Amino acid sequence: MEKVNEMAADIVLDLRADKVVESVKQGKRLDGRKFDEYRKITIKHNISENADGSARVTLGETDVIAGVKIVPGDPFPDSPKEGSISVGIEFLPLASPLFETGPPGSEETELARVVDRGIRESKCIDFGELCIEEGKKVWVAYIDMYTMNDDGNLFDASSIAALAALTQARIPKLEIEGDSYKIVKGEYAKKLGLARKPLLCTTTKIAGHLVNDACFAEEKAMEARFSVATTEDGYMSAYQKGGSGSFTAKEIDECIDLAFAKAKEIRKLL
Amino acid sequence: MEKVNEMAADIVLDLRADKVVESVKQGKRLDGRKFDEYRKITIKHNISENADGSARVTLGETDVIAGVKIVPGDPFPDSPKEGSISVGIEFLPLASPLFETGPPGSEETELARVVDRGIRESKCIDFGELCIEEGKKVWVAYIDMYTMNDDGNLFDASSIAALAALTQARIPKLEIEGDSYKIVKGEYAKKLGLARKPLLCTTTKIAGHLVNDACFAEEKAMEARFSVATTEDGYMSAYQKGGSGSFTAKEIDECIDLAFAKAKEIRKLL
Amino acid sequence: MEKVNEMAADIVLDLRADKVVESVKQGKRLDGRKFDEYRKITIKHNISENADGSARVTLGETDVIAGVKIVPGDPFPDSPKEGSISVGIEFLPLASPLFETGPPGSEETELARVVDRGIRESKCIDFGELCIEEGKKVWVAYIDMYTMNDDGNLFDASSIAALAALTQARIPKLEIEGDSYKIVKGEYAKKLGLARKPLLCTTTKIAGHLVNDACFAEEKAMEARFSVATTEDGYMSAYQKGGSGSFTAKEIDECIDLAFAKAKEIRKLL
Amino acid sequence: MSKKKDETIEYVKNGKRLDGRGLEELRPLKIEAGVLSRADGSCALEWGQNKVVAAVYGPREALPKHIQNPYKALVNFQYRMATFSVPDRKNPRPGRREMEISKISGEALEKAIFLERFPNTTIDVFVEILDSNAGTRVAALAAASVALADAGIPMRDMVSAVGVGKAGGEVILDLNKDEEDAPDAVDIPLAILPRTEEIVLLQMDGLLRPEEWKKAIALGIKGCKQVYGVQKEALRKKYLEAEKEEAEPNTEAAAHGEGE
Amino acid sequence: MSKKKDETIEYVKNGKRLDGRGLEELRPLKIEAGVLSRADGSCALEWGQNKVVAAVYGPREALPKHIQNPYKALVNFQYRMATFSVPDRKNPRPGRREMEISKISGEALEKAIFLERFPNTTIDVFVEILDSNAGTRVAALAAASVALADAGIPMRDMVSAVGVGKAGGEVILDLNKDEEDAPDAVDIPLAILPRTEEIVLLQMDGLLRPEEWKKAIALGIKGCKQVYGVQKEALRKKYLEAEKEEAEPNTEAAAHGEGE
Amino acid sequence: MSKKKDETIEYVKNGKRLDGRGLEELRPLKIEAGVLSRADGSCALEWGQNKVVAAVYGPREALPKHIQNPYKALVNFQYRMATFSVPDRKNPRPGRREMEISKISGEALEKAIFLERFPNTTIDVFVEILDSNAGTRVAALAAASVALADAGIPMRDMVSAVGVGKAGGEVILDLNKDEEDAPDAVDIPLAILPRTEEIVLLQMDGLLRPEEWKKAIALGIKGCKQVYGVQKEALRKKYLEAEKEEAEPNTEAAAHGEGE
Repeated sequence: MEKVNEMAADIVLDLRADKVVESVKQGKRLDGRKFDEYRKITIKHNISENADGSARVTLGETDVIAGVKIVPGDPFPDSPKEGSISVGIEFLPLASPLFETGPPGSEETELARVVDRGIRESKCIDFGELCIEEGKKVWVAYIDMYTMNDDGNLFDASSIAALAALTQARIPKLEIEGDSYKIVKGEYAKKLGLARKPLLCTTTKIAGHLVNDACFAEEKAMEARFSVATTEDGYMSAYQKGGSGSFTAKEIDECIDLAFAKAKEIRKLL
Repeated sequence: MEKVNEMAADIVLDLRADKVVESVKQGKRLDGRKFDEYRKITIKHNISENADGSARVTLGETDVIAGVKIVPGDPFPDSPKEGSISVGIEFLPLASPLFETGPPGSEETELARVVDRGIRESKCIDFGELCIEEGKKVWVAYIDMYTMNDDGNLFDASSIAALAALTQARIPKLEIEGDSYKIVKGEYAKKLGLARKPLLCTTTKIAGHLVNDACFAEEKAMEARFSVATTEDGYMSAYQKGGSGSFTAKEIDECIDLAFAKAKEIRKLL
Repeated sequence: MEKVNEMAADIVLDLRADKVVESVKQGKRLDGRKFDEYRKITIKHNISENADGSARVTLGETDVIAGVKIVPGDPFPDSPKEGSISVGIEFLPLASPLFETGPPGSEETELARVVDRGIRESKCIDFGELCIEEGKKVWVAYIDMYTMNDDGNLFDASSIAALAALTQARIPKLEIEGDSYKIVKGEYAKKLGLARKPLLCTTTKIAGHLVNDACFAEEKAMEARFSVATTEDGYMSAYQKGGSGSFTAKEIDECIDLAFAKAKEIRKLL
Repeated sequence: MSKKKDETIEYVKNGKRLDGRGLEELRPLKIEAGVLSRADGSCALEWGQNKVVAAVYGPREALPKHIQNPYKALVNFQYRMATFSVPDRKNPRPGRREMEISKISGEALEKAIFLERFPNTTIDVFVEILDSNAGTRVAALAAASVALADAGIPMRDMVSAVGVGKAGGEVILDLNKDEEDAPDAVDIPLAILPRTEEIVLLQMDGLLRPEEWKKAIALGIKGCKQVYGVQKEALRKKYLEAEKEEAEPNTEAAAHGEGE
Repeated sequence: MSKKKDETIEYVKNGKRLDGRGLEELRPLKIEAGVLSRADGSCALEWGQNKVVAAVYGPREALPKHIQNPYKALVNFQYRMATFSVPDRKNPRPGRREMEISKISGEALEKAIFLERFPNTTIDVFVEILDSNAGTRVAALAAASVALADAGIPMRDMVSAVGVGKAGGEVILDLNKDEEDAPDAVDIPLAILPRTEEIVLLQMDGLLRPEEWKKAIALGIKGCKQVYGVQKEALRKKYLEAEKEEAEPNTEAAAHGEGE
Repeated sequence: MSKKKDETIEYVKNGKRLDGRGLEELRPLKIEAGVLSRADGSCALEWGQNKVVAAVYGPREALPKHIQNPYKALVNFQYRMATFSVPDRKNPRPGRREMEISKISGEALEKAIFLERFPNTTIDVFVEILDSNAGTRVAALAAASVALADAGIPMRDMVSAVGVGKAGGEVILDLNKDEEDAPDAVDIPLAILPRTEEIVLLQMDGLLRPEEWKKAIALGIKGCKQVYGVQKEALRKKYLEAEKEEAEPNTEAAAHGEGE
């Protein structure tokens, strides 16, 4: 209940980061997990009736919500027969003392675009199936994610939440009257089919070690992170390296192996 | 002509607020008015030829302008046969040393939305009459208000100005050519009919007393305010409580009685 | 490589401005030019294949790029048979330590609008020729300029760059399919015709003297500037006075004479 | 904006409403305090279909400095709706409605908090609507009030809130969306300090007669007190759990305690 | 943007213009100083159909501090049009045109004011256009200049402004909207310090020959001086009234004097 | 967004690509250092059709102060595309793609710079794309790295970058736009510190198998080293010229030297 001084908060974060580094150097994580061990994952489906698909995912205390709305929209001129997806995230200020209200910052933009690419490039959604009328109207699936509590690894939590929401998503029923379209509220034509289940797994590098599912304190101590989206049929659909540090090619290979292994486990929960 | 220090200005406001409170406690207002007495109200119609209806209203030295533009627009998907209204206000920096340029703040938004509800919910405008072609084109009446001088009670001044502008408003003449519409400049089809004349009356609570038409200094001293939009046929169409203080249910009843009585007087000036 | 203190930078600018004034009072410019002498002008055409016309112009070390994109757009309701132009400039922060990222400021807006008027009012572009289908689709020529290096006189450099880009500009080939239009990528229907070649010439007033093509240091020392757009057939299509100082009517006449003379020389380079 | 109204629906029949409730009956209300670890206080609330999460941070230094009040804490209330929480996808940018609700909800909390104890600070209250079906602003305020208490902010009283109004000619408590869309619908969001019955938030839209208002306010105050009961219970439960945790300290929780 | 031009209109016939004016005749101009109580200085101006209100605040501390100039006051000019002041509703957000006019109008005032007496301050000049019919920027500048004087800001001279230009082949003073839409229209907003005839604002658009310009500038300066006469008269009137008020002090006015 | 893909094209035929290049061949690459006088360091780069200008300012005081890091300099990277640099006119406002590229490109440079020597400062890196044909982000990063060296910023190593990926079933170096639009296209922007082969930027999109990745990374590192050669050569050339200039001082250059 004391007035928190920002500088004081920074110092606390620095001290915790030091402890994380010390611990990792000794082969341990502060919370006792193994380097490649995820925190407990929970997935709760259909958390919002107004959404066409939704889910809430926790990784330990990290807590993210995703909801899908499938809406008639205009096709892009160069793909008149294809619908599309749009992925966004908002780092809600209720999730962390460090988040502020405002237009999306570069961290939110990066996260949303990486989750987007993981889904889009995996071709798990058949954009052709989202066509309503060629060149006129297509379905656009908006996947919007919100942080509820940030205890680290928002990338993976968001990716799981987005995929969990998509697995539930249904395409609304549409009434076509002449050249106008009207959604029939609360009725659905069919489920949104998913040909694959791409999931992002992020490995951080802390004190030269590769560590999965970093909690908030570990993220403050990390040099860099590398995220890989993998599918159940052995493909990768997105990479993203972030942070000021570097990886060797060998480390990247290890990250890829970890990503395939971890995604396989998580996919079972969906 | 001296450089005004902001802190100094704040202190002056605080001192004046103290004087207001002292005075009200003794049953008096600084300018000699009775607690339920409005300042002199003037209404000037048609102050802008380019507007489709306009008015300038003063409450003492408080000075607000409203103008109406009636423009063809797209209907909302769920009411294809209905036009609509849009109400906005801008606290122009010429009206007060405390107003700054910028996008609408929460005070402007609150005021505009309360005036909007008072009009809209009274059903004084028949939105069905604003239909041009079902599902294609409807009239949208934009009611835009601007503060010229803020000496308090902008809510009531704006509400009167908006209604006065609406009473004058005319719907432009429209030429329909195929599927495009063109306004005939300077010609009008008919007056915008008003079935009722909803007016907002605001009562402030100062030192536990209910006071109408607070001037700027009184607003600085108020605990809370309560606004009620009333119609000539005995309805209320909007309430809004504002400020950090509270009202008892009994006080709200008094505010309602005051609102009906005061609106009746003001309506005569329109 | 030292940390530049902003105040220190300001003082350096002030000192240089003082030197400029001293020198001009003695009838000389710091770089040895005559008062009406332009720096070396280079014009490089077609610097971007993706543009429909482009050019890079240097005036001494001042360096500006202009590119044209000609895009199908909606006509204005009051000119259904006419296309239009849109002129913008961005003061890129790579061009000067004084430029910051952000939405266009008043200096960028002024510059773009003056260049726009010089072109538009000269009637060098036949807007009627930019009509695709009356009332439905017209060509809009976007002329976007970017500063690369600011060593003064961005007005004239931008005007030359815009005109140079326009002289190269071609209208894309269009495929009309039913009521939709599609640009054929990389193919062109014809050149954008230019009936005149309006060019802006700016004269600054420094220590009471009229000086052309002011470099950055001279601009810091100037009282005011006056820009005139002239055509090869003896018309003026835009004026703009800027800066806190003033001109006499006689000085304006001299500025006009200079503008005609200088534009004639520059036009040869196009 | 303009609502599509079905004129043929009977909103109240034999004292029962469309969803089977009595005229003075709340939709099911569930409140849980202390659901987020990073926030200083938090609350999850479900009220019929409405689903709300609230978090409180502060009192913390108000920044930038020029907004600080040397006499009291500021209350910064942010009511926001998730894009998918409404029938038609909401634009992600905060709209005018959210701005207005945020303003008056913050003002409604001010009277309840001992603001004068925390000069120059801000108490940030963030509420996110995850699902909605009429009455989200009063749900948000009820949740925010619990989150404030959970954060240990010293308060005069809870703020308890409910919607009251009219549909199908009857004054009813806690309108749902179908009722809000009635041709004669009147919606009155109300919040009070339950111990003194002081009104701290009050809005209305619709066409209402003064005599209907008298019924509505009485019913509304009754409803607020029911909500107050659920709020208190949620805090009691959290307090008991906290006591239990203190008895059996949990290292995992300690490891994540840096934000508090 | 592009104007619809009627090629058949005779803009000048027997020395008379469409609205009956002579070539060198201003539209009716009315100026009143000191019309707003909160501002330090203000002015209402009607010029033909144009209706303008100007207010001045300052010199007051320029904020944020990093914009302050230690040698002189800044002039912050804001020209804005009400949404309903033009034939087609204007977007409420300030546009590029308003931004440009604000910039050059502020610069036009700088030479007239003893800015060096008020370092680190800003002089804020706000002008709102309530109704328009060509020539609003010169109307705004003329009104602003009177408001500055009304605020007691020490000035070298007034700034007097007028539009001059061409329509139907003739050089004319103070173009109205019909004339501005002529096929050969040239519009030249001009502002001068009337005592020295120094030009502080000058723009032009249209196709103009240098010999036409010579006629136009002479006519423009003449026009500015007429405007100057009306400006002076407005200030004289205000000054006389102020003297009268001082003689018979008015408690009501005193009660509202806190802003000055 | 979604690319139009022609399924019938043979992207590789007899070891040659559509534009005649071999599988492991870069497009022509030209780099020039020190091209802008106002910037502290700058670079012009042409890579196939891609045309890039980079400028560096700093280290200079980071403002506003609260963003300063007392332990090291910040890297502020801004990647932007000119509206006319792409087939369809780009909206002039920076988009999400530009924001993401700016973020990861700044991070990619951090490891290369001795940031800890310049606490509380920012190193601003601005890159403008004037023309584009796939691979602009690696072009931007390569140009930025040369501009940093040109600005005299002390660095551990260059950052060398290239695109690698897949089209028509083959792993290839430096994809052009036609190849990026292949039905099976995979695009992998890569940047390394060439001396240690540490990877500082790595992205991928498309459907890729781990075994293809092994080929791609080996080829990518090879490609980065080719780029490194051209970067070094550009700096050597600039350095020689600078030496020459010092020998024969040039008054004109001195007159414009205030920015450095």
